[in-house]
Amino acid sequence: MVSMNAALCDVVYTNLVYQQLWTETEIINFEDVPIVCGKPSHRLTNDDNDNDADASNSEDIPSDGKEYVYPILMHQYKNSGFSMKSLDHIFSRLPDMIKRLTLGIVNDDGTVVYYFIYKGLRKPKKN
Amino acid sequence: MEYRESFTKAMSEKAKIYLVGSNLEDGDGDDASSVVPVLYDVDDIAKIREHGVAGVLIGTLGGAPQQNVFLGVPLRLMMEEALWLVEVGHAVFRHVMGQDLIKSLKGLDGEKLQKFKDDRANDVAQQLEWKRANFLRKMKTLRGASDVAVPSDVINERDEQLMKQSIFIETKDTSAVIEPSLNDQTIDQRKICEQILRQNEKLRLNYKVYKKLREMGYFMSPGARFGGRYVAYPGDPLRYHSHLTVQDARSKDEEIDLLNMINGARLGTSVKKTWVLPGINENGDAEFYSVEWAGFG
Amino acid sequence: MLISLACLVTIYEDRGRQVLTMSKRSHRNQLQYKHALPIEAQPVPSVWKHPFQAFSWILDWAMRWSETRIIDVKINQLGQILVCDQWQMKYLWEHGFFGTGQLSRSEPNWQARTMSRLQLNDADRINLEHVTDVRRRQRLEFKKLRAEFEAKKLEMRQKGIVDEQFIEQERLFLKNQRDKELAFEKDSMQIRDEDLRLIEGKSVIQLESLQLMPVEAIFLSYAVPVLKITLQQLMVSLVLEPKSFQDIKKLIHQYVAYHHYRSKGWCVRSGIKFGCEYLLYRRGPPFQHAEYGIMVLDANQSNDYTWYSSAARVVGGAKKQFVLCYVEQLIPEDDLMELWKQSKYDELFRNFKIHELLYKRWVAGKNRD
Amino acid sequence: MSDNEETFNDSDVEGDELLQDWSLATKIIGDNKNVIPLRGEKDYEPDGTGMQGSMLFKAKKVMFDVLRQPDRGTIIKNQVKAYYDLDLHVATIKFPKGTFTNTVGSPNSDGTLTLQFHEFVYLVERGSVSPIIDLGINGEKEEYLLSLQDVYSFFKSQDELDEFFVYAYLKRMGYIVFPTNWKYGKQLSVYSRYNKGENRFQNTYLLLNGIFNLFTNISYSWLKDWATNINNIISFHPVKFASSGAIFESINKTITFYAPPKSQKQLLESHGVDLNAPVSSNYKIAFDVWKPNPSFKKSNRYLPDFQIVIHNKNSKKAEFPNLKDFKGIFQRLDHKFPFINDVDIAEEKVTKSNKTGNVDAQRHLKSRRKNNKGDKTLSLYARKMKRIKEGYRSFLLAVMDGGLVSIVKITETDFGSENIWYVPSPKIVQWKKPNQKKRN
Repeated sequence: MVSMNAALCDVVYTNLVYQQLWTETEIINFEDVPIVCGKPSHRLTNDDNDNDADASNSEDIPSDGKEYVYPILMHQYKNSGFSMKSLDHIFSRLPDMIKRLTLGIVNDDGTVVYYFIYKGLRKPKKN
Repeated sequence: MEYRESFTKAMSEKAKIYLVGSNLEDGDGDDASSVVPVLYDVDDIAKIREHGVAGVLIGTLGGAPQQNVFLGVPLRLMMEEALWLVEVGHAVFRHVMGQDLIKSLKGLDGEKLQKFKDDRANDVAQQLEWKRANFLRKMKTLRGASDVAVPSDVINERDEQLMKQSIFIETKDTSAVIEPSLNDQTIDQRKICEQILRQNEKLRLNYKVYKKLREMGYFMSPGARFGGRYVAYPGDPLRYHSHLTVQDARSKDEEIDLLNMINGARLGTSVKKTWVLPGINENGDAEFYSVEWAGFG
Repeated sequence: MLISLACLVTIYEDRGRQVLTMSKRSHRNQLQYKHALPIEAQPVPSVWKHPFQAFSWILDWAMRWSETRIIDVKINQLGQILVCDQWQMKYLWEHGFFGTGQLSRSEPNWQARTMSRLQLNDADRINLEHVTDVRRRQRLEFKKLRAEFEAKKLEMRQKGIVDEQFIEQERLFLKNQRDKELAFEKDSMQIRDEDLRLIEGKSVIQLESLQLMPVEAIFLSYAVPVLKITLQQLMVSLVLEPKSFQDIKKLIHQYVAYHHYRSKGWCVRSGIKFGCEYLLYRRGPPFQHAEYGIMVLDANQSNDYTWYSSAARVVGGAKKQFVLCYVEQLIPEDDLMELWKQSKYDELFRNFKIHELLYKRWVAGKNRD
Repeated sequence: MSDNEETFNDSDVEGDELLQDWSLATKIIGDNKNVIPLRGEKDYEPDGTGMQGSMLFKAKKVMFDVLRQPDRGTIIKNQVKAYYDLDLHVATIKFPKGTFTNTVGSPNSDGTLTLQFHEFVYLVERGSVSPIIDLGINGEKEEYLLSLQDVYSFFKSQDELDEFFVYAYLKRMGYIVFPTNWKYGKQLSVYSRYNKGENRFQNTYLLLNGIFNLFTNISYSWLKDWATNINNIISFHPVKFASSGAIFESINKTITFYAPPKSQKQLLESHGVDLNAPVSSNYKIAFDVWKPNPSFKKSNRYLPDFQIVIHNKNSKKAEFPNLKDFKGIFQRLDHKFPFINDVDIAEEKVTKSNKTGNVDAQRHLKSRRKNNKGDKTLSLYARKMKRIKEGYRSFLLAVMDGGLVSIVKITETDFGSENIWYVPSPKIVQWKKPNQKKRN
């Protein structure tokens, strides 16, 4: 199971570094929760521009520009077993300053897709 | 000013929510959760709006019956909205079956029935009076003060007939008999709520989510069009964009359909709404996670 | 707002395509992707002009007989089915658009993209050593000139001369040099440390493999057997020991639907980007956008309406038709399970039936005439 | 009527995001142009400013002013009284007048008009009829004018209320709507050509079909093994193919698929067979729907353009239809199937020229082929694509969510029957192979 997690992290790591061109990327284990952490090559499109800062949401956006990616495997023909409990567990292991988790969903079609997850309610971006 | 007055009056009483479409007294046999909560009184509709419940207008607008954009009374509520209003004490449930209505109509003594007739006759008389006055005013201005050949305060037979023919017969929104006949009928509000919730597990879970969001200040409306149970607005939907597409409530260890989450969040991104996953924890409280497309990958 | 989603998608689909004029591109595509499947047909010439021609045809035919199962696949511990050989990756992509480059959107072109990002394949190729070399020589030149300036300044100072003009000259020189250096750095490349690990001589090492969806792999070992792995080996590696039909049901459903569309001539690719199972292309991604988004369902399946409506809106927002593809099983589950255990996959697949429904939003105001 | 309002109303996104400016409702009430101009943008969220507050106050005031207008009803001269009958749950108009009678109600022999309950409520809401109940106190006629609320209290179930809402929704858009299986007058049936006086044919057909099924069921079991064995022998060897089509031909028989009825004949066959099959009644076809047409005659109805099924997504009882439910609905459909003419005509032509050997017909066909020669392959391909995209039988599914309705069109389609593989043109086939063929 652990080696499987490691392999999954490797897939996401490689994808982030060499397809998404992230920098300062590393794999960190928060106890039993492996996280690929790094800096996107450019501001993520979902964030608001600095000059149009959305005050109510801005505290959710990491100040050091780092994102925390949790890898998860998704098979077309298997259940993921992923639930809100899994999310509770992941967030319970992360330091409090991390408000935003990115799910890196590794599909069996060869792609990785990324989704932001916030605990609680989050408003959509303004524009 | 007139608006403000009626507004204050409306706020002072509980709104009346009528449960349509089923026989509640049937007890457990019937599905109490499939009654439809409906409001007819515009004052009541205005009042619950101040409490954060907008509802959906479902009636044809008499003056503009050829479109579906602007609809009129009655107002239909989601069951969650109705339950919350009643539970918090902003509204009361009423339940009247058609046959009971007729019974109470037939049971009216002659005096009361006569009163209804008189009211109608009064209304007609008032309209006629108003029309006469109007007519005369017009005549005067038309003919000028100098014309004395025809007395200006006489309306001939034909005109009188036309005026009578043009009197407007209105179908009123609210009933003149239901409320008075129910006033003394005491319904155990808590019992109805329990009865409704008992029979529908999904509603029971979703109601916790609705309640939590409502207490956080959100207005909710039915969300199937956006792929959710609710669409949540940060204020009155008349003025504000919706922010959240809230999914059906689930227990926290229920598996998340990732494909569904992916298209939900994708859709959310394109319509500027966060995709919200509500779960009910062991204590029965609603908790949330918000999901949005990261914008890459 | 859905339009913006569609635009987004268009941009993605367009990215990485060669910029060619339409007709040129389409002609080139016709040639490059003329085979819809990785088995090439060998047309019988209509006229035999020469006995040797017949001989050569038969020889060719026989040669190819022996080389059908030609693609190596590797299945890693995550269950990813990978093709790593350069030629084989290209071959599968060009013969029916099978697989996805693990570091690309679809076509495995990561290596070429990276080469061009690092400017390693320009006509006047600047390789890394060259860059460092130039930079070093520049630096040396600069130091030399600056030393000359320093010497001259010292000399003037010793003579007690303050030449404003000269100081200005020096300032300009230094600024000029810095600009030059910055400019060089800027447009030569932004090479990250991570990229240095990739460079090997004048090229970039290949990090990318072509990943096949399980259903693609099944198709390529069963229907058009070009993978070296046998169907049985593959199935066992996908699902080790199914206890009941439930464990393999979804895989079989997915495959049956996949095979159905592939065998009718559609190019079938993953629909994950649009929240559905498959996308159907007439010929393939380089030719036109996908026309259909397919959701595969069990015949008895019923979801909440929101499940259908959100999928339909994402697919519809990208201007594709939304199709519910129901898979019905024709014999009891125990019998199906028995077929699986006996590795009678062909018979297994034949006991399913496809039903299709188009699902489309209907607008009252647009259907009156 | 302009399309404007509908594009807003049904385009969910815009409908939600744009301000519903009720001051415009007052405009459409005033003149009858029914043009709804563009609406403004909403705000992101409450910002606590007085300015925003007063804008919201104004918006609400306008809305409630419109709602308070006493505009449901008629002047005495035009008044039409509809008498509700509690026992029959219908209403009767004793002296029907007005244009609405063309598309509403069932006329009786005594000149009165019977309104079904949904028709009654709809006309009351429009203000076209006055809802009356005759209390009949002490044997004396006692007319009482009901309110809208009184009328709503006669709804018997959520389903009935939902049906009414869908009915009114379509009526407001100008459609002509009657309940499916409405008993009044005559209505064409897709199946009527065969049903009328041809029952014998149908029975014979059913009998033959039964025998055939019996035979195939028996024979299938032993044929199946044979077929499988042969298939196992021939199919999974590296077969050589002389054309790319042949590759597809070799693999496209594996998965069976359902082909929906595509001609009048096939429709009858599927309908006829299914007359014996148990019909799932969970999803009743609620209404027949016709596009607006001033010359519509309710006593002699042509085939409806659409049929509609209603699903309340929040009802505890209802589930979204699964495949079996869909099949049940399709089997019972009886409306204008736009695909029939095209397919039938094409088929008839072929059988005609084949059977009769009519020289003229064949010559005609030949000359037509000749004319089409230029784009023959292309148009054949395009026709296949069109058939898949347009599909065959269809119905509307109205999904109720609270008081909102979304309508979905569900259509049978058939990818299986249309082979669309690409056949390279001779020019390309002859093109020399690129170097890639040579492996390292």
